[in-house]
Amino acid sequence: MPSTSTYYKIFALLMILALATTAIAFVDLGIFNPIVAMAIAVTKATLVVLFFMHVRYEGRLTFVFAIAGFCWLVILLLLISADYLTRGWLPIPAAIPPMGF
Amino acid sequence: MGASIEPLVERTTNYLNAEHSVKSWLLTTDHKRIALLYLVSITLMFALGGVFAMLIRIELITPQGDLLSSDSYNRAFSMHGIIMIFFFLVPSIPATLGNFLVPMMVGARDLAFPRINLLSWYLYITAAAVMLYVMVTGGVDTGWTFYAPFSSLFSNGRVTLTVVAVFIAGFSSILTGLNFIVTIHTMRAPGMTWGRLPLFLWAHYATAVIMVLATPVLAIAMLMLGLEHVFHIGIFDPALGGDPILFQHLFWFYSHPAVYIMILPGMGVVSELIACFSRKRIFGYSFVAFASLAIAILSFLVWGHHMFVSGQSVYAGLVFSILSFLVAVPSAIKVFNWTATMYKGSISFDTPMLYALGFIGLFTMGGLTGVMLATLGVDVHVHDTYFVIAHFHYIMVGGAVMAYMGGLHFWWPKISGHMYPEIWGRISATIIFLGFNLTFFPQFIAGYLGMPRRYHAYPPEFQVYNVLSSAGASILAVGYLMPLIYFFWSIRYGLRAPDNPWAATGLEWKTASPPPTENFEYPPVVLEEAYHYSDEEAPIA
Amino acid sequence: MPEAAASPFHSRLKHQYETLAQQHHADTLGMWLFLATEVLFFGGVITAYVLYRAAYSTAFQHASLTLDIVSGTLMTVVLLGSSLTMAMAVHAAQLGHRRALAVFLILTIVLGLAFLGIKGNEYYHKWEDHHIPGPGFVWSGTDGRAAQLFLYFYFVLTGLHAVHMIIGVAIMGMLLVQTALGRVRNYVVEMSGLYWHFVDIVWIFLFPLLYLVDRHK
Amino acid sequence: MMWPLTPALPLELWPLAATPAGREMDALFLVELAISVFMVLLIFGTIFLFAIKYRRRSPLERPRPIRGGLALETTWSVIPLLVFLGFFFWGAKIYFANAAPPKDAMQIYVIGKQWMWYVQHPTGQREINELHVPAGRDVQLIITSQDVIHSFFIPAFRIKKDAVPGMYSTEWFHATAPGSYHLFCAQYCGTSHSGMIGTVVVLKEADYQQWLAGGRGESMAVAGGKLYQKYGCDNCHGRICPTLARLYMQERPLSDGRIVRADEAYLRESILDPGAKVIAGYPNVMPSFRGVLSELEVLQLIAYIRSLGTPALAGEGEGIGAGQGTGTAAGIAAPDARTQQGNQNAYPPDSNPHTMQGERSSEVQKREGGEVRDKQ
Repeated sequence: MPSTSTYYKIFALLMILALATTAIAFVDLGIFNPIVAMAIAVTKATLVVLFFMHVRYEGRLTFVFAIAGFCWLVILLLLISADYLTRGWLPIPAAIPPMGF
Repeated sequence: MGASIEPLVERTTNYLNAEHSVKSWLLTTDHKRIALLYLVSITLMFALGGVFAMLIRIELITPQGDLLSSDSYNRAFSMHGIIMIFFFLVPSIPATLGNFLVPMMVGARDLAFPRINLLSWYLYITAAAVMLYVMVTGGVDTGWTFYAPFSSLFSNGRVTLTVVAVFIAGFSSILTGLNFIVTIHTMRAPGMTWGRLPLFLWAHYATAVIMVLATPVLAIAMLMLGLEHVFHIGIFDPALGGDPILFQHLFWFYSHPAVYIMILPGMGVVSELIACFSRKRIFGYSFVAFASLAIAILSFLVWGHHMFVSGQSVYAGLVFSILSFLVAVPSAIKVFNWTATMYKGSISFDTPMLYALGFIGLFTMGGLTGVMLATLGVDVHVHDTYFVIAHFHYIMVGGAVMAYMGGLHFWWPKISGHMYPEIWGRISATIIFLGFNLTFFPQFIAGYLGMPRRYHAYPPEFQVYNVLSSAGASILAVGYLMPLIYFFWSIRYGLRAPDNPWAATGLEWKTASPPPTENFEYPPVVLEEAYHYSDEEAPIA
Repeated sequence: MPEAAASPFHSRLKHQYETLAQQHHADTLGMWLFLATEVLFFGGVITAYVLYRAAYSTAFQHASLTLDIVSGTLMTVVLLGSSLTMAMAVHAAQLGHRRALAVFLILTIVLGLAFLGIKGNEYYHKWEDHHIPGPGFVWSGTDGRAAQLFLYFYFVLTGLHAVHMIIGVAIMGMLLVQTALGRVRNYVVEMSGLYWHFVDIVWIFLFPLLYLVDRHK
Repeated sequence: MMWPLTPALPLELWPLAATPAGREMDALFLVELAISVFMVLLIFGTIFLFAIKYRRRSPLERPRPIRGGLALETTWSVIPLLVFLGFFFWGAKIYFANAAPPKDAMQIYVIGKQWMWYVQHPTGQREINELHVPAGRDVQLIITSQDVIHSFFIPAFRIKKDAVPGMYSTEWFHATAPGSYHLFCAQYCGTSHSGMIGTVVVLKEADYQQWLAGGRGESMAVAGGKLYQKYGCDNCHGRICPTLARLYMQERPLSDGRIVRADEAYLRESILDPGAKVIAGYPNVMPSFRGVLSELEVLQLIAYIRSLGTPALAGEGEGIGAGQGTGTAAGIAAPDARTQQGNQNAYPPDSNPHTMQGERSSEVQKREGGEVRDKQ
């Protein structure tokens, strides 16, 4: 069981990250803006999961259960992108995908 | 002497006679009683779905749309699909046999969360009530697939309430799955290691994983569909810049794995039956167990094979096609191992075994036609035709329902404490097998000839196959009515069931029939692996 | 669990379990599984959002600029603060400090309500600006259709999150009553804590996804 | 409803295949069928054999357990997998051939609408629930929908493609056998879904020419030109708005700095949602024509803009295809997709010879007037 000082330290870290993500959003990093924003979000979430939600102090099974949802979300995202990302690849005269990038 | 026999008849209190009030049933947290509540409710829904199926089959006897109007026909097949999928097949084996057996098989007194189990049944009943309300107030005409933008913007059926019903039923399913996973993880009796788990439990574990991780995506897709239907703003409407194909992605992300929610528990049941009636350990136990998990995981990666002609990118089609072939491999492994289990066994042909053998045959045919559907070029032709209808009925009815019936017969002595009439059981199993094939085999041919699904009227050259199919459906209906009658009959007149009528292994057979409220008189300890039918050492093949 | 035994709020052993450790393990796993379903529940909309944002990147950037970044950041800070108080409440429950538990629960409720208040204020401004998707939607920029899509996602995502927050606050209220009556069970506090933190995590992702779309431009 | 169809065999078991691609698909299906029948017989036979040979003779029998072996399990996992891979590659080959029409295929537009198929030939002929095509030529169908999702299914050609609103999808065929074939809507689309059927008539070249000479409406481009006048587009285009001459397939910078190619997708978007991508240097003044123009009229306007020519050939490659992998996917994808992508030759300057023909006969207006739209 973590001590209260751990909680305060984690909270301070979360605050710094929260303000940092807002600040960085105003800096032009090109393609890295969303990547950095998401990286910070993942870091914050990990801190909350590990310390506030005690996964760091529980067994390995809890850890597996905790990340299962995220893994499956990644499956959903990856395989859906397999469609949207490749919609324009095959050149078909006069074909218009409803949405593709 | 007569007096000394008397106590044997009512020798102990069991879960059925422990309490008698209506409240003791409706507020029970006993997993066995909840299983019975589910059994009654899904049987009613099955009958209802069956009525719609009969309407469809009667309509299709002639090529003209003469019995029902086209709107009524569309409602009939939509209600058939929605009721059979969400209110019968998804809860069928897990919520009845699974609920009854999972705690007993792990050697526990109950599921990990008995009250959540009851909540799950109430959610199911609420959803079913909403669905019944939809039915009596006009029904819904979207098909069970709810494709946008038809469902969201063009349908004149009761889409909103149907969506609400499916949403609620989804949460019922999530709670059941959650309960199973936690129970299998934390409540196993001493000695019940993972390597000793009956395959029924492995299958239910895999099923529960799908229930927990896929169903929420269906829920959110339904929610967004409902929002679009009610407020006419949403993300699937192309006029607003949306993509209707996205709905199909989200829908099939659930609904393809959902197919495995329906069939995996059936595979678990069949593993138990084949082992028991061959008196053999399942051949390749660990392969069958891991095949269940492999199917559960791979099932999430193949949904796009429902969308080969939808306008999805052809490259995504490639990915989904090859992954679909991969998921066929563990299914094949199971079929081969079940067959090999019979090798040098001691095979008896009691009713459950007849169902299990029927399952293997029909599932093989369903699976092989599934392989054809996974083939990109071939799917383009047979997609959305009766070929697909035949294929998934071979899996759902020939597979899941056969296994469900087999399991019900196998565990009926344990559930009710009475034996069903064996001869009638065999007769009805045979009738169901024959009626099933007559109903659905002709649909393969009609489908390859090009008859599209969901057609109210059709060109006359397909009539032969539709007449055969409708004839088969009436035989099938008789086959399903017989068990309904003799199960009820057996409760009153059936012979008292011994604790272990099949000389089967498994903890559920080591307690009384019917079991006491907390399942076991003494907490069981497991000392041997599953399917320990012989004390002889097994040679390594 | 040793801490369970140490606390005056320790749990009763339910009939289906053999030991308190087993019961605690089952509760924890069950809660985490529930949260996994929640991840995919939100995940479905977030996936759709990501796809549309990639397809209509400029419009989504313009529409994102109409969101108030100050209130967004404030909400993030408030919610992270509530996570801290929640963690402290769980800590207090484990140690059996009833007064501390009550104080931290009250703080959590106050911060949760503050979050909902700021959110409501934001919604009110959206309503005033006619930025609610639907027939009354008014957009001054060029790509109204895609902007409306963005605001649709904004309302669906933050709306779902707000519903979760309201449920969370209600649970905290119940815990507070139980604490006052001295009937609180520490594993209930723990499980409610997991839920609360999860709702916080959802916001941790929603904030950059919705408020920080190419702010620099 | 009449079913003007094939000699009615009492029991038809195999559908006629009227295209080479359809026959290849049949071949693949037959191979799969043969292997499946073999597997079913094997499984049923083995079960039957075991069931008889090892039937229980005494209630006391306790057979020796047999453990599975890794070798056996591997064998019966790997062999099916290899067979499946064979199916996969063959199926993918057919699928890709199906997806990419030949460059010089004649293009026919198909619009699905509850509950009929509306067919527009570039030369002006219009048909409802019928499609006349010449035998021995490549025909590309460009399919869209005015309302819900439909699916254009010709069983005899073994092709099917969903008609999705807001999207132009495509399928193509090369019919060899003249005759009449079924046309079905395969995607459930509401009340009269089963009435959304029709006939595909494959004609010999001479008969086709005769048919062409019959009821000809004005060409799509001419119809589009009329719409262009009717809605007063020339009040702005060429003045304060970009000129449309030689715009088709041109690459133009947008006001936000991106470059866009004026292909069908862009033209369609700019008609229906003009503000989405405004070409740099021009004001965003155009009103949206969403809800004003039917899907057919949008197609006609695009055809009109296409008839105004394409820019001079400039064979520079561009970025879209550049990231494309050359692994399995591209390997199967018919002839080097990337070259085609960057190659303007896919759209030769006057890619639509029929356009010019049609202009000669603009007097036929009796079947004019957006049947598709009227029923809304």
